[in-house]
Amino acid sequence: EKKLTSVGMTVGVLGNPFFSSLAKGATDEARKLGGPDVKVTVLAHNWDVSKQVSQIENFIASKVDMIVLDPADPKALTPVLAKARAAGITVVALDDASEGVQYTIMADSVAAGRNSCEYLAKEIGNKGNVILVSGPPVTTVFDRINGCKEALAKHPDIKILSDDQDAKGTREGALQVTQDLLTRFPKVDAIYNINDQCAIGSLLAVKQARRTGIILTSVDGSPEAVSEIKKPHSIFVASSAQDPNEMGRNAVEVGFGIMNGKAPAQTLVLMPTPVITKENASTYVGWKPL
Amino acid sequence: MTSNSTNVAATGGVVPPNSTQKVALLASLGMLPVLVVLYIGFYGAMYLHDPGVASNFISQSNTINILQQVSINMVLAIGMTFVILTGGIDLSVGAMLAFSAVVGMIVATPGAVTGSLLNTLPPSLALAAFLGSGLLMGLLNGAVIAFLDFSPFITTLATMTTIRGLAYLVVNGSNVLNTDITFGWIGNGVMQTLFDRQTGFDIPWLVVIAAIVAVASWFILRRTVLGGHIYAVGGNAQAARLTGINVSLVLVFSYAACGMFSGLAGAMTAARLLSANGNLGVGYELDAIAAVVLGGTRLTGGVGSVLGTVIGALIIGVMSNGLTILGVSSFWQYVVKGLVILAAVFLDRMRQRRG
Amino acid sequence: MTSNSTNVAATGGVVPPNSTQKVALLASLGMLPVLVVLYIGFYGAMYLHDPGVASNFISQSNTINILQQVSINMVLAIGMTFVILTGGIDLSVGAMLAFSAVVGMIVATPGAVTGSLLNTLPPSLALAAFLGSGLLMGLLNGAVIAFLDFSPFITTLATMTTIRGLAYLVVNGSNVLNTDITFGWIGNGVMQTLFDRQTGFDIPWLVVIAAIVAVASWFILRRTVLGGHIYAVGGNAQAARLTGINVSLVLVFSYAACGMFSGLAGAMTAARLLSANGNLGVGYELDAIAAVVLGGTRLTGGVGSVLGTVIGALIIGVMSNGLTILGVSSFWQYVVKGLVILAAVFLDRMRQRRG
Amino acid sequence: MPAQTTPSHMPHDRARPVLEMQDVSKRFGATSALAGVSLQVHAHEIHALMGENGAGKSTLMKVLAGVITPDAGSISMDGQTIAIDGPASARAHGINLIYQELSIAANLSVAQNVFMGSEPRSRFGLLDKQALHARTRQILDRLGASFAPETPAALLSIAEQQQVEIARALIHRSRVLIMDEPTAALSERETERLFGIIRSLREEGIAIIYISHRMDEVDLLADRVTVLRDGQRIGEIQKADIERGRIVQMMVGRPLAELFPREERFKAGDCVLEVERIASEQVHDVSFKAYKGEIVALAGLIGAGRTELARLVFGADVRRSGTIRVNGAEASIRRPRDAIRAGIAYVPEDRKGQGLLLDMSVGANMTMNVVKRFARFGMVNRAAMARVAAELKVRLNVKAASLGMPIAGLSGGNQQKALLARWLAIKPVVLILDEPTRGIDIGAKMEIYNLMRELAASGVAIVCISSDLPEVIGIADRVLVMREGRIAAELSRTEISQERVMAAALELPQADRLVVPEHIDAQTGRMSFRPDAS
Ligand SMILES: Nc1ncnc2c1ncn2[C@@H]1O[C@H](COP(=O)(O)OP(=O)(O)OP(=O)(O)O)[C@@H](O)[C@H]1O
Ligand SMILES: Nc1ncnc2c1ncn2[C@@H]1O[C@H](COP(=O)(O)OP(=O)(O)OP(=O)(O)O)[C@@H](O)[C@H]1O
Ligand SMILES: [Mg+2]
Ligand SMILES: [Mg+2]
Repeated sequence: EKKLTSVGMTVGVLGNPFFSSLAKGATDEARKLGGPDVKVTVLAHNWDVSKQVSQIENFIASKVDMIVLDPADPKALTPVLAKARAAGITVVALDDASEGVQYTIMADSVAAGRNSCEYLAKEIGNKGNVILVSGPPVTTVFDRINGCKEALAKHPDIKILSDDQDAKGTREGALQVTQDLLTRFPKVDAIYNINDQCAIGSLLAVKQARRTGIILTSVDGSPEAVSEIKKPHSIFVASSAQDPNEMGRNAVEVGFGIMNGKAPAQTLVLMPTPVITKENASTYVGWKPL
Repeated sequence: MTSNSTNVAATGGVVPPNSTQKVALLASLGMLPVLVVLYIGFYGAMYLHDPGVASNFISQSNTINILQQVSINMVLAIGMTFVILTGGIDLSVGAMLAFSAVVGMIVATPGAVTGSLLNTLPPSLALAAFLGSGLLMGLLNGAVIAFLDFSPFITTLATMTTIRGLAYLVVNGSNVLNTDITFGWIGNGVMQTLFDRQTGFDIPWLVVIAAIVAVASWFILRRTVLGGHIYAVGGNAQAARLTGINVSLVLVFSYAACGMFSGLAGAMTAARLLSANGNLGVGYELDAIAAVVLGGTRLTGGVGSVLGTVIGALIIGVMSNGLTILGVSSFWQYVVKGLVILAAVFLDRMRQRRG
Repeated sequence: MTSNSTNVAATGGVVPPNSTQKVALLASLGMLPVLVVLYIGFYGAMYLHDPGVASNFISQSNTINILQQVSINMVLAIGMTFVILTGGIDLSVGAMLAFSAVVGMIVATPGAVTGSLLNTLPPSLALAAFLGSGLLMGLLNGAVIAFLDFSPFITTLATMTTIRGLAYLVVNGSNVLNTDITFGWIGNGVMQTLFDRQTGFDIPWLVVIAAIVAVASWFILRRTVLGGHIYAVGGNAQAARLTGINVSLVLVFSYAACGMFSGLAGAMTAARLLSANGNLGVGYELDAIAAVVLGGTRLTGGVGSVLGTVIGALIIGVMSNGLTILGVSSFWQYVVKGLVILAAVFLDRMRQRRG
Repeated sequence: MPAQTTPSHMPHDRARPVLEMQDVSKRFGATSALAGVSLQVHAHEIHALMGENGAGKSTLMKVLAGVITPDAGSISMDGQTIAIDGPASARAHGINLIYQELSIAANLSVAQNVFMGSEPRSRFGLLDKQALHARTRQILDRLGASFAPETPAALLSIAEQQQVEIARALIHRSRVLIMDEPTAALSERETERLFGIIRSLREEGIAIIYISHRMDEVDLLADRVTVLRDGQRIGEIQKADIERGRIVQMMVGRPLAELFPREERFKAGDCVLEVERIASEQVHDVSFKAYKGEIVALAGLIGAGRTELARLVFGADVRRSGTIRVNGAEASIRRPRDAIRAGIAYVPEDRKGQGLLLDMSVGANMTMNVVKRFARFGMVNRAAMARVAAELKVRLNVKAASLGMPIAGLSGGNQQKALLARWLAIKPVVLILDEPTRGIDIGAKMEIYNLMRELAASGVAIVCISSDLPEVIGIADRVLVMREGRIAAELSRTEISQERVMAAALELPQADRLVVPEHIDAQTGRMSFRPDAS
């Protein structure tokens, strides 16, 4: 069977535990399959599609066996991925969908948003004012927002105060946006964030504004979020969890199979996103970043 | 003219604040009205749309809120002012912020990064680590620019990238968390003011720190010989050298100060977020420069003031706070922010025309 | 300065051909060796580590690959060269790229954005839309800077934000996809060269376009009177004005050119990705400026060349290509890139010292 | 010579002025630079415009050149009122101005500077490089310039830049040619050349307005003199009754004593400055001494290496070899700081480029060098600074509205005095002055000469670089003539004479750069110095 010697991986940003957990999952699996000296090159595209195209071209030029990518755009990569395939490179996607890949494993972002906000609705008794802190204009963010809206739409007594503020997906961004929104809206019952980084930012904002009676939910299930949720009196109550380590592992595993002519059962796998709450947090096995 | 000026010469008289200041003072005052107009403008817009919101906007808590939000950019911008006054520029402030933030947090968090030398230091040294790492980076920038005579732009563009990479490396691109750091008060604590008991009016330490930095910098620039030399080097490096000023030293000092303030900003950020990672402060350099230039400091050096920078930073802060409170969507915020900056510059021009 | 002037006068005699060109040529040649050293360096490093990889690196396909990757930054950087030669700067190129990309794609894609006026235009006008929207933005930048006499830095910093916002707005922050655009050849097509049949050696249109832009710009700057005026304005605007040069016109032209080239870069990007969104080109301004400055163009204006910019862009391109092929991961790439830029500047200095 | 604009050439009736300015006024904030000034200029005449620094000469001329729009007043040519908006339209009327402040683009070549804004175009409107260089060479030869059209302007000395400025105006066909202190930076030889050109232009029927602070030039050239003072027209003098005393009185408003201080024989004190075999690219093993209380003049042609020598002594440039002793003790001078510590002061020739801090106040500029001395714990002692500045202002009679005003607002003479003040503040042992009276009016000149004498008397050794021969002869106790980076001659008080100085300066090896004396004769009809004159 073909041996795995080098893997090229390109993900969203570095310095974010989610992506470094993806990288870890993939790297560990690659080592397992290809031995300790298998070369795994991890790059960040910062959601610049052109940059990701270049990165993939460079992977092709360096003749990697497999490309594992977190697509920055659902369609734009098609031509370059075709080039990669033509060069005999296995191409698998994780975390997000793209045309021209042989296999995709991703969390169901819409479901993640839906689950998170259903729990949120339940916690506030299906009525009250809710703020949706949005992020940069990319598909995943839209899905998580839309999923949440789906859930909240079922409850006529829930009012969405704001859903169009970009918190840049970062703590500091969410901290500032939330501060401002809290200033604007005297009565807020819950805040939904598109990821845990933002949720922590919102949490800090709520604390500093000395506001009470507000709960937070989000998406990701990152270690920091979970440790916060575990705290007895924390207002951060839930986060629908992804499992980036598994995602990375699975992508490489399946990719290796494809390399050796073993077609996957299904080419698109949507990972479940269980909601982590105070109840089940203790049993949850969290992420393992690099 | 000649005649009466002769009389003036005869009477001699005291030195009124010298021109550097005058220009800078004018320029900064020039922006003060703009800030006021902006503030009132927002209030009016909100009032029309919902008086309640408007009163929230001018509320004490939101005012402190704004001050707190600008404090970090302000500290960066003041450091940048030193550099720009010499006629240089420092694009690496955002990266230095991230670097010092992660270094400081590692020191503050035993076992944060297994096997990292930094973790062998006692957590009590965390604050020193923040400032020290920033200072070190600043010194490197300054040394390269002063002694190798590299262009500040390309040099700091390069170090921006390198330092950013180092920031990722020291934490392997992950996140250092520590909710019980000893210096958390910097980020989220407040200074109890005298009348606290009655009014419950306290000032966040972030704001206090920014204020201290501003006053200290004003003092250095306006009252010390070194400050005078910074203006001289920026105004005419050739002449400065011929009057025996140690130009290299002045440059190194300015970049070092900028680095140290970036380190301080790193501490402020880490303390505020109770965490640090390599992505902090991406793109902050442009905000800082914008504040400096809005404040009337000349990019070619020699003219400018800390006061101006403070006002410039406030303009930017009021803008994003106001727009969000007004409920302007983030897309429109981009559009409006740019236009407001242009309007600000324009108003300033008008004022100077008349004056 | 006065000193060596005295010398020249004293020794009188031999003087180089055309000074400006000489200076610029030297500067750009100065970086050519650096590029070569860099290239060989990478080859060596790869060879030690795996001869196969090394031969991939120098392979024709990878060479074309590199050229293709730098083409877009090169077009932006050449536009930037015009602006920087006048002593200005344009921070809005990345935003203009995104704006023209989305505008062009909407025009090219019937029903892309329901109710958008742009969709009423015939798709055949798409290319005109790319260039036109870029040109328009450039003209606005130029007009504000030339006639309102605003600082280029703060002006384009403001328009950068505004234009970025507009880019999001016209597509409501979404993505315009169209896999069967008529101009797809720009992004992914190749120009069949003569010896195609035998060698299968084709050049991607992206590269051809960049080459055309470079040659045209070189011609304008070096052979036309307008080009001369651009250097004059950058060298000494006061002198230019006194000698009756229409400085405003020169400025408007330069920013307009920069805008139009950004529009072209937008078309190239959209054609390459078969889609466009408001996030395109974030931070590209710094890459473009880096290429220009690495190419030996002086940020204060008046000195520089297109050739230099081309080499500067290539240095950056070879760097990221080489590092990735070497299998250096992102963290280290950041660190190394910065150091390589510093090394490049340093090598250049050494050369000039000796020369 | 072909040019972009060829104004209609009408026969001049010599009685009727070509150009008339009526009641032109201009204010700059508080200062009224021009208050209802009228001026008449005729064809075939050289019209000298005289006045102290700040009298309004340049402002008046900038109005003519379309650089400054007047608040009031009208301009007419050949009797018809004309509107001038912008340099281009002035040029279209055949009015060209050689600006006082040099505006050279250092990044361009000499040719590109000369033809800036009026580049020769080839058929397709492209830049015609051949024509550019050919025509520049012509004009430079005519000026007797020693540099080629391709030379980078960055390498030009102040004097050479001045020649480029002149060339700029000469490429156009003028009806009125204005020269604002064209010789300020030129030394004798270039001046001779220029005069030749001016005279031939006058023969061609061009009206020339000539501004200068050098009296003897006016004696030589002027057919008519108009005097301004404080922005007002004081009066006009016909050729016949041009006479120094009279002009000076009109300029200054009071009779002026002898320009140069009555010479009291100076008695050589002990040697203060001793320079031994100092060398760099431009300076070759130069040795000289300066004695307590004496004024040594460094004479020589443009590019003889005087400024370079001064910069080497001051440590502004690095010297290859040589030693410098101050008061007998060897001073290790590697940078200006060291020189200042050793008690050497240097007032550079390029006032704006290397001297002034234009953004700072007059006070800050004057006290620059002593801020440190009076500082406590590194803090500016503002009281002391104010005191020092005020004293200096009075001592040097710096005419400034206040010490707080930007120094950029002062007239040339007063800026120069402020710079001198900066250096007097450190109480130097050796004072090196590089072209100290360039572009400075007669009144200010006198003050500076007296000051130099005063300082010398108080025991300072003064080394004065000057291209103004009468000045050299009037002020110097001893003259060192430099040529090609060497000291070509040393003339003691008794030996000093125009002839000797010029002879020593002119004796050049390369014939191509030598201005053939006969040539000068042909154009000027004035006695010229032959190399063998000494
Ligand atoms: N006599 C002097 N010599 C040299 N530099 C000076 C002198 N006086 C002031 N400066 C410099 O000029 C600037 C103005 O200094 P000054 O102390 O007058 O400002 P200030 O009035 O205290 O400041 P502000 O205008 O912000 O209140 C500073 O850079 C100072 O270092
Ligand atoms: N751009 C300006 N802004 C403010 N004041 C000015 C400006 N130009 C000239 N002045 C003032 O106008 C007056 C006349 O200046 P001008 O340059 O015409 O004098 P001048 O006769 O040419 O002196 P000099 O012999 O030194 O050249 C001076 O008081 C000067 O300070
Ligand atoms: Mg004048
Ligand atoms: Mg000289």
